[in-house]
Amino acid sequence: MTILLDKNTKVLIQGVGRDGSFQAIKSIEYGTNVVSCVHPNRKDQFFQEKIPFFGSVKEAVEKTGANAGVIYVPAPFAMDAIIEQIDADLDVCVCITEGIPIHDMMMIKNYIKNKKTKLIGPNCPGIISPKLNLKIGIIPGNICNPGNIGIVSRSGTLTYEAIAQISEIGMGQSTCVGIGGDPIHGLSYVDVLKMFEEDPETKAIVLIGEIGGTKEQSAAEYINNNVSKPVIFTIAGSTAPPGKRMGHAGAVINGKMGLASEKILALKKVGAYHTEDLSKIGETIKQIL
Amino acid sequence: MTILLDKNTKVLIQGVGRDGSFQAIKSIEYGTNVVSCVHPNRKDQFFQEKIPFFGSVKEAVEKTGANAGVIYVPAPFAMDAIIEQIDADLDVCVCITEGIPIHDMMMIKNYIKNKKTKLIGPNCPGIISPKLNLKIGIIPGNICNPGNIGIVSRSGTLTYEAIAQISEIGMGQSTCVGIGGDPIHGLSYVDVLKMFEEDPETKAIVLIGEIGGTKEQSAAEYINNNVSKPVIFTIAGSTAPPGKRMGHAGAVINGKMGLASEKILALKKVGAYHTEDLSKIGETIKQIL
Amino acid sequence: MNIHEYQARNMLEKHNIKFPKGKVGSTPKEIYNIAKSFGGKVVVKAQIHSGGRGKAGGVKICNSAIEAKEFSKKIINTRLITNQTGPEGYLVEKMFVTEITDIKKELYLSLLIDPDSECPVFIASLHGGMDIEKTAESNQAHIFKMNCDPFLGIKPYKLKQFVAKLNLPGDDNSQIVSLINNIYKAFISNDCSLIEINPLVIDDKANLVPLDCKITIDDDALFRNKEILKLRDINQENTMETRAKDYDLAYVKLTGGNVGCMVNGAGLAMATMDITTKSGCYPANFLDVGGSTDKEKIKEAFRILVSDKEIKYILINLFAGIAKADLIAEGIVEANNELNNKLPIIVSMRGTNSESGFEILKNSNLNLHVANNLGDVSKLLLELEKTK
Amino acid sequence: MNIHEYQARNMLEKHNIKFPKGKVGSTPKEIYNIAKSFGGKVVVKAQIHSGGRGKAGGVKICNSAIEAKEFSKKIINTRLITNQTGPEGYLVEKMFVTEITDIKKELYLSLLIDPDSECPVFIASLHGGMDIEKTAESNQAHIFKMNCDPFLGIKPYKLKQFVAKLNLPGDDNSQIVSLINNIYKAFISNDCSLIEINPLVIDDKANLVPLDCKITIDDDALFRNKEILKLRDINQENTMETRAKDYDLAYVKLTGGNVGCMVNGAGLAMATMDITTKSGCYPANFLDVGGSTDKEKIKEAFRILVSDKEIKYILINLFAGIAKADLIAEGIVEANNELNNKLPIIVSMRGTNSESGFEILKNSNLNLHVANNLGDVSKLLLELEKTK
Repeated sequence: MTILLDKNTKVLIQGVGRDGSFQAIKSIEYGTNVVSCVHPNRKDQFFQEKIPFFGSVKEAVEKTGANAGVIYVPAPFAMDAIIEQIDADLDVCVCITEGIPIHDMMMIKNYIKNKKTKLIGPNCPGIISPKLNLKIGIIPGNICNPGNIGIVSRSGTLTYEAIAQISEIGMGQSTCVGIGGDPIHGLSYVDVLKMFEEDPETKAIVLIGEIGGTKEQSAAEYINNNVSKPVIFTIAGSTAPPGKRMGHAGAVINGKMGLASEKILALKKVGAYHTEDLSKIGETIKQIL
Repeated sequence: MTILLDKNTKVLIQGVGRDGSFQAIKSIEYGTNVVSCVHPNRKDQFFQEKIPFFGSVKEAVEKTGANAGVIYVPAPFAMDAIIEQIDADLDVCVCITEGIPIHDMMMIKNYIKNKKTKLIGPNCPGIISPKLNLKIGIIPGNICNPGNIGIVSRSGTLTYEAIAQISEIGMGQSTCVGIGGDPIHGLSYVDVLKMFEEDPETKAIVLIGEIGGTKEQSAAEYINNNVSKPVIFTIAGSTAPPGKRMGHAGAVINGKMGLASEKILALKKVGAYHTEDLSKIGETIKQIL
Repeated sequence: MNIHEYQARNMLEKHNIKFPKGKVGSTPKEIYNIAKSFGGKVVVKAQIHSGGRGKAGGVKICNSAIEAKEFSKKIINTRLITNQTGPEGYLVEKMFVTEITDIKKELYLSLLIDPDSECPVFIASLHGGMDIEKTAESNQAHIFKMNCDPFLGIKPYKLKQFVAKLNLPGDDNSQIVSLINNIYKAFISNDCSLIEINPLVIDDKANLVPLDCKITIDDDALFRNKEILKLRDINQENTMETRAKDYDLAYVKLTGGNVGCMVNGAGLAMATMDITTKSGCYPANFLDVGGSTDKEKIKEAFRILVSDKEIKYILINLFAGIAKADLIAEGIVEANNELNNKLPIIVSMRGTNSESGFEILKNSNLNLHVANNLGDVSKLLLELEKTK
Repeated sequence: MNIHEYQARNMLEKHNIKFPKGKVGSTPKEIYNIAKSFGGKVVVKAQIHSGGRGKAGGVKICNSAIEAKEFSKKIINTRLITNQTGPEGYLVEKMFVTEITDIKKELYLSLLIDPDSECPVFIASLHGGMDIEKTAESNQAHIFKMNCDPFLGIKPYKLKQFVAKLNLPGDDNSQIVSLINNIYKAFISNDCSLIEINPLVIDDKANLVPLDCKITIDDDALFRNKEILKLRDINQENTMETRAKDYDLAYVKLTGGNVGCMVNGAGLAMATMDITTKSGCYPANFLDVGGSTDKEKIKEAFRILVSDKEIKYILINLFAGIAKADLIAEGIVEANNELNNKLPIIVSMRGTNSESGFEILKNSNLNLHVANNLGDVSKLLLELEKTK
């Protein structure tokens, strides 16, 4: 088993520009069942000579049974793409796009309430399930190993780092979910922690946080009341100055709660294992399990 | 049993101006458990020397356990009152107010999706359950009789007419619901028909329609597939000219579907009993049951 | 509330919608000057609150300023009767002059609130200039709809699909896309219930040009649109309807009736019309005195009824809910005395305080015929008709 | 993006918010003239993108136009250092002159997007003029919040409760209610992430007067706010940060560092800073070259790094996802050669195309120190520090 994806997952791709098409090919090579692409002006064409284009998400769903979508379209058009995927009742919508206005994300999060679709991201690397050879997004497949560690993270590259270290110690990942670096995003730590807790294949959870906001504190609260599995965590940005946006729109220390030290404190308090040195995630997991 | 209301229904009143307070007193006399009133500037006062005022719906709910609300505030403020009652998670919100802008109702109907509250109205006479001596709104209690006929209607006064005729022939009403005369309103015919179908106490249903829109046609479709109980209906406005608003904002014949004849046809087709002469509702029921 | 074409244009122009050059005038001389300033060849259109002006002779392509002047002389201050106005027609006080557009193709575009989907819906048709109802019946395949989201507005992905169906000339659909977005903004910011551009034409330079437009404002939202309320033209309304509106009464004059009806509740008022018709009489009006009614309103309602010289009987049918029957009765008696009315009055009155209401009526000098229920109303009307 | 106080005022004035009379000037002479036209007694405020101006001596109440001139002479074209600017301070190029307000009470009011409740939130405090963070810590009971609905906006019933808590003088709260509604409109129509009125004062006539305001615009929304983008003042930015922004690189200069960091991914970039610090070195910057990166961007990133004279080592840490390691490697080699850089470069590179990336680096003449993993980075930095 795995979370969010399963062997019936059929993926449609929205946005096959330079990056999108490169990543689409990587996904297909990895084993993902990519069934269709969406582009209003490329109807009746084929991506890589085999994957059909459709004029709308709805049509792609009707014709190819797609139940998950990934979005690589530029930020000004990303909101519309997300809304279109929500309207087509996809199970999962993964938005890789970075730099979506926060007002747009606010609208999207209110719109998606009680809809069927689960949104991952934006500004995220997506999801990967090594056992299924299935990924939606840009996490490099070659560093993964099927296994029992679930990863949930606000940072893309730190997710890769954690994956690589886990694989290097001979262990593997159940599912890895990048929830994105924007202050307002789809699935939260709490949503993913809940899924990992319920997933029999996941034995331990790696949580990767960073400065800004209070989402790590919410995660801590949830872990305290609802998570029985061991949680290993790291928080990036202990040395970041306050008030400056550190790349991610969400990584700004505004107020005490946004400090790495506060987040570390909150998570330690509820029994999560802290990896102070990022390079020792693998080691820490080995010690615990 | 009854629909929408039960013996645990505790009512709060928003808007105790001339009409609101008159109707509040009538409701209390009828037996309704009115527990609180809401007015931002009348905190710590009492209505009729016994029912406490609160500054907000939330506070009234917390302090008095109100689970249903009725709104008599003027149209410009009605949307806000409805939203406040929805936000306070009331089970039922009955809005009597007439003349709410249609743009406001459009917003409200989108806002209420997947919320707990069931909205009745606006521009409606409310709900009455004679057996429970319980009413929310302005339906005169003295014409009612406990019984087995459910009434659902777009028109207030026609509801009274139907009630009176049913009582005159010695029968009675299970619950009467005025869904309101506005083109966009809360519970629809279909919603109420579903409740009546499921309510063991209701043996037959009177549906009162009028010109404009296609809601009677939707009701017909629903009856055809889902309602086993006899439905007696009447449609007002056979002699109304097209294009003119006949009082109710929803009572305008715009296009063929809005004609009384079309609605009568649709309902007859699915086996509902037509009372052509409004004065013979009672008689018709007597014949059928 | 309806507004004139020239007012609707102004409203849309504020939202960046471009029309052919145009100006309104009230006298043949003004029309002449406008036409001359536009180069002579112009379209002159009667400004009334009704469609069907073209077929009724209210719109003309004039080849010179003099022709424009002559045409306006013929129309201004007459009552224009179209297939939508009823036999009285509407008074033409103003005419609108626009420059000529070279029409290659005519489309239809409108935005309204659809009560079924409970959202704003755009409707487009490939056949402009025609009655949309007729196109809908005869050529469903040429009509397209797009639902908007009350919270998000127009969804770009839907708009792309919608405009693609119109198959417009040119590489992109930027003109129609911005027109639609601007119509939406105008619709939302002015509490419209309808904006209709008919025809929307493609001219000889492949430009999209709105030729005529109609806007209806939600009456219930006028309280917060004071500027729009100023556009109201009471000369386009029935006098009695205007009086009724001032007292917040819902009144509609019906042609050829002989029974003046006064009812509370829209549904009951319609049902009363239906019953009257069944009895062989004809309702002279729809009149709903409303829920929250007071004595002054009732008196005015009675005055309006009686001012209709066509009526022979007055039918009062009340089932008081919010309204209180005794107050209504007092109003009726006072108005009846004030007007010294002798016409027979059939009264059915039930609900809140109806006992005391009847008491008041009976103790007055009304030419009163009491109906105990709705069935009685028919009978009494029939009897009165027989004995006349 | 931050804008100056006078620009923020302009933006809010467009949304019907009234401020005391005020005008911006760039020279002591201009300041003198403005002050004179305001009657002499004025407040003169340095315009920089930072708070804490008052305590830092950048704001002064001047009793005459001459005093205003003298004060501005002292400040204009100097760098003002406040507790929020860092040691370099910000260049004062303009000063803002306003008339004096008689202050009876100072409040605080702001609107921002709260990532937790995912909606716009108004925050008010009974203690204006102060740092809201400090009030929040010391006097929680004097801070009030109101959530808005992204779709419905401000809910009137909530607003009523919110303003009641502020306990303002006067019968109604109409001034604060309209101020709040106008702030909301400005916030939504300009893609703001913050509007702050601090202090918001009650003057001697019980009027509500916004004395100072700060607006932050969402950087990610500047693509659709071209007019606002024109307000950008690059003299208020670090030169390197400005250069980085032009290439869409996320760069933050850090004081006192000796390791120039170039990383892809914000999280990894922060973690790299953390690791650098642990090794006893200090990061000279945060630099995320981003996901969708190309050779030109990498070259510019390298140039920016090397232009920082404080750095002794370059640390490149890449885990390629969208970005391709080989392209990045090519960019590094080209930039290194172009700049003839000799500084040691520690490189950790994994992910998409990382094998070919390393190939490219190894075949170049870089002063290269290869780290096989993140642990190696620390070790290599320690070694380099020892051997220096």
